[in-house]
Amino acid sequence: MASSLARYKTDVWSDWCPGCGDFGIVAAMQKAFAELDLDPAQTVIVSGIGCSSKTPHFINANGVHTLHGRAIPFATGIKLANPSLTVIVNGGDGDLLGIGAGHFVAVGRRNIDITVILHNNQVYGLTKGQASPTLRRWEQVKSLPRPNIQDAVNPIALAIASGFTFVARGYALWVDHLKEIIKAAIKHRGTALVDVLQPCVTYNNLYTADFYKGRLYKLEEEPGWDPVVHENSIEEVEEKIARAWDKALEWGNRIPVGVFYVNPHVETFEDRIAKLNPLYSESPVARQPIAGEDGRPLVGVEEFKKIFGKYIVEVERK
Amino acid sequence: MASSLARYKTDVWSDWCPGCGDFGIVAAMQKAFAELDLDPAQTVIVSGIGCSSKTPHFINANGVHTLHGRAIPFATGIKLANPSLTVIVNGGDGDLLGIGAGHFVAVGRRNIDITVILHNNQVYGLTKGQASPTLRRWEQVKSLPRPNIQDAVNPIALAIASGFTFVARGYALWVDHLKEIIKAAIKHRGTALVDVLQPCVTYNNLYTADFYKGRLYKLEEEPGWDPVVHENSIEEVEEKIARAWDKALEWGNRIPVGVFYVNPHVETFEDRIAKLNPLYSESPVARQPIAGEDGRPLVGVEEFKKIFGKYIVEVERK
Amino acid sequence: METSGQILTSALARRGYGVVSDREYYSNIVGRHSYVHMRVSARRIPLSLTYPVQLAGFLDAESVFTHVFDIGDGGWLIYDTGVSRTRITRIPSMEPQVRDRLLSAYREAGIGETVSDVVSYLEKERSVNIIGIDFKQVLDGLRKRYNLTLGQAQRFRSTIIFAAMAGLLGLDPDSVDYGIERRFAGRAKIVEMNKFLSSMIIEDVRREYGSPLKLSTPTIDARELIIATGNDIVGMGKVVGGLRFQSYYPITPAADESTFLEAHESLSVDGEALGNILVFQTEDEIAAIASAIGAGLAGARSATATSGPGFSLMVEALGWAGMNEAPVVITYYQRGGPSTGQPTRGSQSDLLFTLYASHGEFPRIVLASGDPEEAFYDAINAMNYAERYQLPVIHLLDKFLANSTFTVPLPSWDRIRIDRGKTLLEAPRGVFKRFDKSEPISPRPVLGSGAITWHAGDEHDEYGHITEDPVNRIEMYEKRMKKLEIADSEIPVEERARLYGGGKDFLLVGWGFVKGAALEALEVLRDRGLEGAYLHLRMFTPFPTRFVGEVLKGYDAGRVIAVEHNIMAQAARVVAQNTGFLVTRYILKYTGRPIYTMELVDAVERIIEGGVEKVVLRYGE
Amino acid sequence: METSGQILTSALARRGYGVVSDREYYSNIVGRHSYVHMRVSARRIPLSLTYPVQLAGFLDAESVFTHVFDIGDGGWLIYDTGVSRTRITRIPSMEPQVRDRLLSAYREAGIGETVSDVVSYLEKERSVNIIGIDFKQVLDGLRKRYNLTLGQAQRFRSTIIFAAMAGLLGLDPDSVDYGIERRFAGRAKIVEMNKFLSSMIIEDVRREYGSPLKLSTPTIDARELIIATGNDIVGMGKVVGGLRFQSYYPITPAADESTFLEAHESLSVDGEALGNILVFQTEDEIAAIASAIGAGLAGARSATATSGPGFSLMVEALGWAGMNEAPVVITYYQRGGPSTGQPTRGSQSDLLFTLYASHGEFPRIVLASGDPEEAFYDAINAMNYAERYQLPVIHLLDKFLANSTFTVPLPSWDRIRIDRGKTLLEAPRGVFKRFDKSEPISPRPVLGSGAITWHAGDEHDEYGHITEDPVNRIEMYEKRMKKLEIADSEIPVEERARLYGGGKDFLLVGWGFVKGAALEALEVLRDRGLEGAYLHLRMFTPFPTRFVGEVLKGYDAGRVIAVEHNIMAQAARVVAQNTGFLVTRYILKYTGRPIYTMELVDAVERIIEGGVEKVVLRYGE
Ligand SMILES: Cc1ncc(C[n+]2csc(CCOP(=O)(O)OP(=O)(O)O)c2C)c(N)n1
Ligand SMILES: Cc1ncc(C[n+]2csc(CCOP(=O)(O)OP(=O)(O)O)c2C)c(N)n1
Ligand code: SF4
Ligand code: SF4
Ligand SMILES: [Mg+2]
Ligand SMILES: [Mg+2]
Repeated sequence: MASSLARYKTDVWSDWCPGCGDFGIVAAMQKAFAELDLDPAQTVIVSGIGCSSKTPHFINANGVHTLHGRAIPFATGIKLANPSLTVIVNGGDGDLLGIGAGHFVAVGRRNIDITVILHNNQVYGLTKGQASPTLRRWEQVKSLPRPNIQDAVNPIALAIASGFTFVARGYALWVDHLKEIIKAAIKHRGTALVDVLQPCVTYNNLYTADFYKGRLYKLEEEPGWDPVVHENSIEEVEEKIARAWDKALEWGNRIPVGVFYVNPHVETFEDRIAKLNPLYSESPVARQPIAGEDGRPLVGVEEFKKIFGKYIVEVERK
Repeated sequence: MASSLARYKTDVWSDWCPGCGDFGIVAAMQKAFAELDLDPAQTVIVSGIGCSSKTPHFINANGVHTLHGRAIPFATGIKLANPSLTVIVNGGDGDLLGIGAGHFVAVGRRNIDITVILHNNQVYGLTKGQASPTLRRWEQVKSLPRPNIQDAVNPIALAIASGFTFVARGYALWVDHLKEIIKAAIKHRGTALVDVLQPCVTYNNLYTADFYKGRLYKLEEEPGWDPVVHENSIEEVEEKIARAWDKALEWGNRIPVGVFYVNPHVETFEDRIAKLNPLYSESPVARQPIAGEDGRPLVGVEEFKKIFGKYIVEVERK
Repeated sequence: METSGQILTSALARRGYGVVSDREYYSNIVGRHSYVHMRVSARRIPLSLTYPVQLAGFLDAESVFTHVFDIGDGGWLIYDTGVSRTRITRIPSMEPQVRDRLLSAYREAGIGETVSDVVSYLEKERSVNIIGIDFKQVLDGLRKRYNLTLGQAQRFRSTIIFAAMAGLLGLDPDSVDYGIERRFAGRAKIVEMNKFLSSMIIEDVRREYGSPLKLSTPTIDARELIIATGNDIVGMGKVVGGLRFQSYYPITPAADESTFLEAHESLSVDGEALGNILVFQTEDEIAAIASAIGAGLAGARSATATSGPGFSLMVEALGWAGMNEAPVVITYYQRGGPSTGQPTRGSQSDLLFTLYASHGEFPRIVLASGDPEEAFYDAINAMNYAERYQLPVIHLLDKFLANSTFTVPLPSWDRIRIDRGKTLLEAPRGVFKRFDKSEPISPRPVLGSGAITWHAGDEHDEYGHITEDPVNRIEMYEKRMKKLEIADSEIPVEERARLYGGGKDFLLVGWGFVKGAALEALEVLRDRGLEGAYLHLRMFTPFPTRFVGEVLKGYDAGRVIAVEHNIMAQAARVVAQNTGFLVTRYILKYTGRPIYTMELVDAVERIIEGGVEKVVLRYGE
Repeated sequence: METSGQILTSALARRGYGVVSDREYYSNIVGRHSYVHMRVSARRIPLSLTYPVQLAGFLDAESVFTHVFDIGDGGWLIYDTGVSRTRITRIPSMEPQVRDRLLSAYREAGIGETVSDVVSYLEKERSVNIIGIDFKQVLDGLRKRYNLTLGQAQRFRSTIIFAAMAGLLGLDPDSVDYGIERRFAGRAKIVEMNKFLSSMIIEDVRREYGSPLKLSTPTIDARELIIATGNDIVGMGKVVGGLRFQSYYPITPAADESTFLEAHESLSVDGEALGNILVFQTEDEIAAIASAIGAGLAGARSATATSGPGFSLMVEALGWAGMNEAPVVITYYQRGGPSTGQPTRGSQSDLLFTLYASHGEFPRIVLASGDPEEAFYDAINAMNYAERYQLPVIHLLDKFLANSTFTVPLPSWDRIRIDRGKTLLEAPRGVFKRFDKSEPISPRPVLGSGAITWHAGDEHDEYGHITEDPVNRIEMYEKRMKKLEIADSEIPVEERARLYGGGKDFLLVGWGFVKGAALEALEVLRDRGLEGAYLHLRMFTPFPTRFVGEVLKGYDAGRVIAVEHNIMAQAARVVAQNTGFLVTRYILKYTGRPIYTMELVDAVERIIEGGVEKVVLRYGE
């Protein structure tokens, strides 16, 4: 039941540099949305700050362009208030893994059903090309006055260590392949990471389309590759994680893209809340009535006395 | 060349609850300092906020009791300004892995030569026993009105994923064992994590001394256990990480303590800076002169013209 | 001590007395000195505290040492004779400065170093009536009867105290039993033992001393009294006001509100859920405010609760809410600053910060509550304002109010309305101009309403898309700021500032918990021949400039006194900024302890009659 | 366009002219409209900008469309005839609002939709002299000669512009060559091609038009001129002032300062390092300020540089520095807010925020620079104050100053001193009373000095250990705040506020980059018969209350005008708070573009002569 691509386009001009990998990510998202027939009004794209975080303006769906590093907690509030929404986070590597690393770790601990799309270009694009947390030690992209002296963070490894239950990597210029990954990530129930290798044509003269050409290979084409935890035994989880981790460390002449790890057995945060509070799964807190027609509160004096009975003393004069 | 324990004691009364595991951690630190003969004036203990973060006041060495979650960046500034200082961070699990998780990840990327001692009591002690990031899902320690619905973060796994080059776990009540780990961590050149299982007698009724009794075992007593990367080949690193990770996931009937992973081959951040700026290793920026006796700046007009020559135009009237 | 206070408060409320009790404690879990300071009234709900006390009950030696000078001449003291020989120099938990100061005061007063020295000083020099009880002996009896371990019996130490107090106050045993049942509901054995022990003590005390402190017949007109702390009361207001999402990161003294809400997450009435509140513990305060804003965008009434250090971290997202006209309430419990400061002590030192927090300019509402009743309605109003004006609302409280326990009459539902303004839970399908410029307050479809909207922290156009066009910039900037003018014209002045009394001898200007002490001080001073007034400030933006300006015109500068829990006289600065009136007389307190009526009275006299310009208050340990 | 501006500036400076140029750009990397707006003077260093311009050079169609109304009657226009037929409706990068607004203005003025329509309007209706150059043809020539690809040749588009301009201005070719060499130092081939192309164009232009805009002989008395942006100049000040540690997290418009410092990390003079600066890119701004404070504790002069969103995150640690009497400098480049706002545009909307940022009360110094000279000395002073008074210092700048390029005479070393106050790099071994209360400013041994010290964000005793004792609380609180009084008595008033001019017809009150426009407006208005004055505010705490109060006494309220880049008139509020003087006349601009002299002049006239109360300025795209 696919819908038309046009449904997901806005008339806002994309002011990214011509050739930027971000165009490919938007295209893949739009195609994925169309194939999943997402309702734009029930879909929310939440972003941080950076070139990549301009994404929501170019897609016809609700867009919430937030603060540098804070897309995940904004998205968390939106999703928890109304779990029936499809919530997607777009952010840069600086955004999600630099200033936002704490939230990245925390969302993994919750397994909230959102998809995080990481625009991994190894630089801080919008502030003119400083080293981002995915640039490796001693590399020197062109705006740097001296080589980078921090080590790179490995998004795949960090996501797994943090508890993400779907962890994948795509390439911005392989739009159809990326689209499939995004679709799988959205369909997955739980926190999903899609790490997208995204050439920044203006500032990243190391990790260019040329660099990636010939180096990328698809995990799904590796014989016997199966990233999914099927039985959910501790042993299986450990084994799948170990294999994913091994692949995560690969870089250089051969760079894997595809799905690294999926564990569909972990309860989502929303399910956990519903376990404690059954009403939650029927009626999102964002949609519950709180007042009568006349504006009187739902909790009137009688309800108040019942809810807070143990705080109330009936005065008994003697 | 050990010195006396008394040298590391202050006369400040420890206002921890009687029986708190934090007493054991202080004792282990004092013993380690004595055996390493650390100079209290050249040692700095930096802490965040929490019960655990009161630690510096009870040890006779410089103490910097900072903000909740921010001990690592304060310590970073101190160490980078004067690398000749021995810098140790003490913090709680809430402090270092909740609000401070972003800095925890970032310090791993740098491998600054500091030691991080994590007081892991699975609760927010000082705010009265809420779930901390190391409490596991569905566990309910006694102050919680309902069971915990967040997953636990695994400090060992997160540290390895973040790039820490020395990762170990100790137990607060095994003071001598912990002391040895702390000594090794301090001697290690690079960022070291010592995850200390620390019973909170007031709020944690699950992970008590009783619970740990009989469950803990020492890694170093496992046949063939060798956490150290010797050759620094990618394969060896991967293998050591995989083994450490396996051990990190163990919890329940058998819980390992000891050293999980050590890689002495990664350059420290200080060394990287010195590579770019040789003066740095001779003379810490904190100790360089900046003015002459008379208060005149070291950079006078002549030096200024040389340093900033390319910004200066000599006016040539025609 | 908390247990004693709770049981006594229930017993007193049961009989129709008004009670307030302040809880003073260290930032520490076990082992440091803490105490409860109560005030009981038969005539009205007390809202302020004062010294000296007429009746003191101490569980340990440190308390005796610390509070020796707090007991009034001819008052009553209950203590454990088992600690009689303890020396002040042997209390490791006592801070060295406190010990040194007390020791020198003792020396001056000729008091020795042991508890019995202190007690005999009180008895002889201050005619205090002493009730020494051998706790060990009492508890041994209990142990035998109920077969308790030593540790179990120790928990009944506080029973001895509240029972003895109840005896002296002439409380009937039924009311005390009621208090015990309420406190230990569902724990039958504990209730039984407490009842047994307390009735025994009450009888002993009564037999020996009568009821020397018998309270007069209560005249407070209330059939029900809520017993709750300020934290609880704000939580109750939020529940009534329709809160559906509360995020928080633990912090003193705010966390108790969230714990309270967690316990009432499913709003169950007769076993059926009216709705539910999602209470969400986040990884830090940045996530707390960000998720609360997110929940608000999705249509849930949302709030977060915090204190100074937490609010400091929320500042960036506060501006995002302002820029995006997003409703969110921040319930802000002030504690002693700066930095970690005095985490468990009170202050009012964050007002100016909240008024200007975050870079750039945007409208916000800042209101502050002075007593539990205000706190309850303000909690509701804050959420109404946030949605009606589509902006962040900061609701200021102080630790004094938050952690004190009050007896409060039931609020009046007539005054309560839910106002969601132009919130649209359902909207026409399709792209929607969320920031329609045709009016300052635009219709606000929530995420999931059917509309498609964009939001951006960047300056944006009517659709929420980024634009740097200078003309749009001016229009959007002014649209947002204009909402403050609208709020100014709509929110009644009576809810923003109020003048109590009309005497011209002096005008106190204060806010927050100062209210209770100020109102009582007015009365005391009137009896002493000074007729004054109290200007209580409740909303700082939009500020009730005209009203305040008018009130101030009635007074010479030398008779207007700022009374605040800070050093800068922050509210007075807000007054100056808005009205140009420079306050030049100050009564300030910044020890972290509340302003007590008697020291306020004294300070006003020193200023008005003694020509002093500034008095820094310092009573209380 | 930046390249053109830089080369022209160098050429002009070489001949002794003063230049200022403002850079206006979108928060975008490639593709949006950006431009450089210059002012050249033979008489003095210009510090303000104005419209209309006399000479405009455009690289593309969007520029022509956007700036058609910015060119003065009878002025000069250089453009690429290759874009003549481009329509305004076909520029995707132009924001829809801008296009709509321009289109309606065009309609009103009777201008068509193509570039040639615009050009012919300028020529016919506004008697602008048009120099159309076929860029393609020129570049084709270059390509052939040097065997360049199309893409390579495109980089020389700006050469055509600056060369044509140089020709019209009558600049000699040597000076232009000098500019080229400076800009492309070390890239011989590029230098050669630029020289070739520019000399050709200069000659062509001169041949055809003469030098109609020939500048008069410069009279500025300087043998050397620094060409630098505000960011660079602050960096230079920090280097001279002894900075040893700078942390930062990238943000516009602050990051350029850190990049500048990174390029000068090793302070090499004749191949030998005088010292080195550690420039540290952190994971966020919280880590930036925390590490800077840490480095300061260890004894390094330390600072961090940021803008609004970054400062919002630094607020909590700012309070820690205040509480721990730790020196740290925050160089704060204001941009358009709130929230992400207008990241690449200017504003002055963060003043009140910096004054009260962080919970609780502690002393801080907030100073703001109005021109490059002030910025240089303030950068040094900020570090001196931080160490002398042991507190955080916030040095405010605005994007206007930061991103404009100036020609600046060499500073005078006579005025420069390094003052580290009571900093002890070496101290007696052993436990040290870091917070000795005997004086407000205690000796400060650094970590590693030999002393053993403690610090705590909690209220602490003289050793830095936590205490909640109320008496210590009062003493420590007052000790800290007292430092502000000391600073107030020590820092000369002339460095905190200054009155320019003495006319009584009006008084402008402003700060920051307003200074340049205000001073020029004074002159223009004097010529038009209005004698006024300008009160320039430079330090907001400790505020020069007495001086400012005295100045204001000399004026009726109706003649005092706040001139600021914000909507709340923030500095005027600070004035009210301190002096009680309520400003009631305003000239405000908040489009993100600088205040231009001509609009300021006009606004003052409307207020003083037209009886208007407030003027909102809006010139500039
Ligand atoms: C709190 C804060 N700090 C700094 C900035 C400045 N800033 C804007 S974008 C950006 C980094 C962008 O890098 P990244 O997240 O990798 O996104 P990219 O532009 O590369 O897509 C920064 C630091 C900001 N907006 N907010
Ligand atoms: C910004 C901020 N938020 C919240 C707090 C309140 N707070 C004090 S201690 C603490 C948590 C302590 O837990 P942990 O770090 O695990 O240390 P522990 O007390 O268990 O040793 C919190 C949240 C604070 N001081 N600062
Ligand atoms: S700077 Fe890089 S990431 Fe940003 S738009 Fe340009 S190419 Fe893309
Ligand atoms: S609350 Fe827990 S962690 Fe804190 S001092 Fe007590 S036992 Fe230790
Ligand atoms: Mg990036
Ligand atoms: Mg803990």
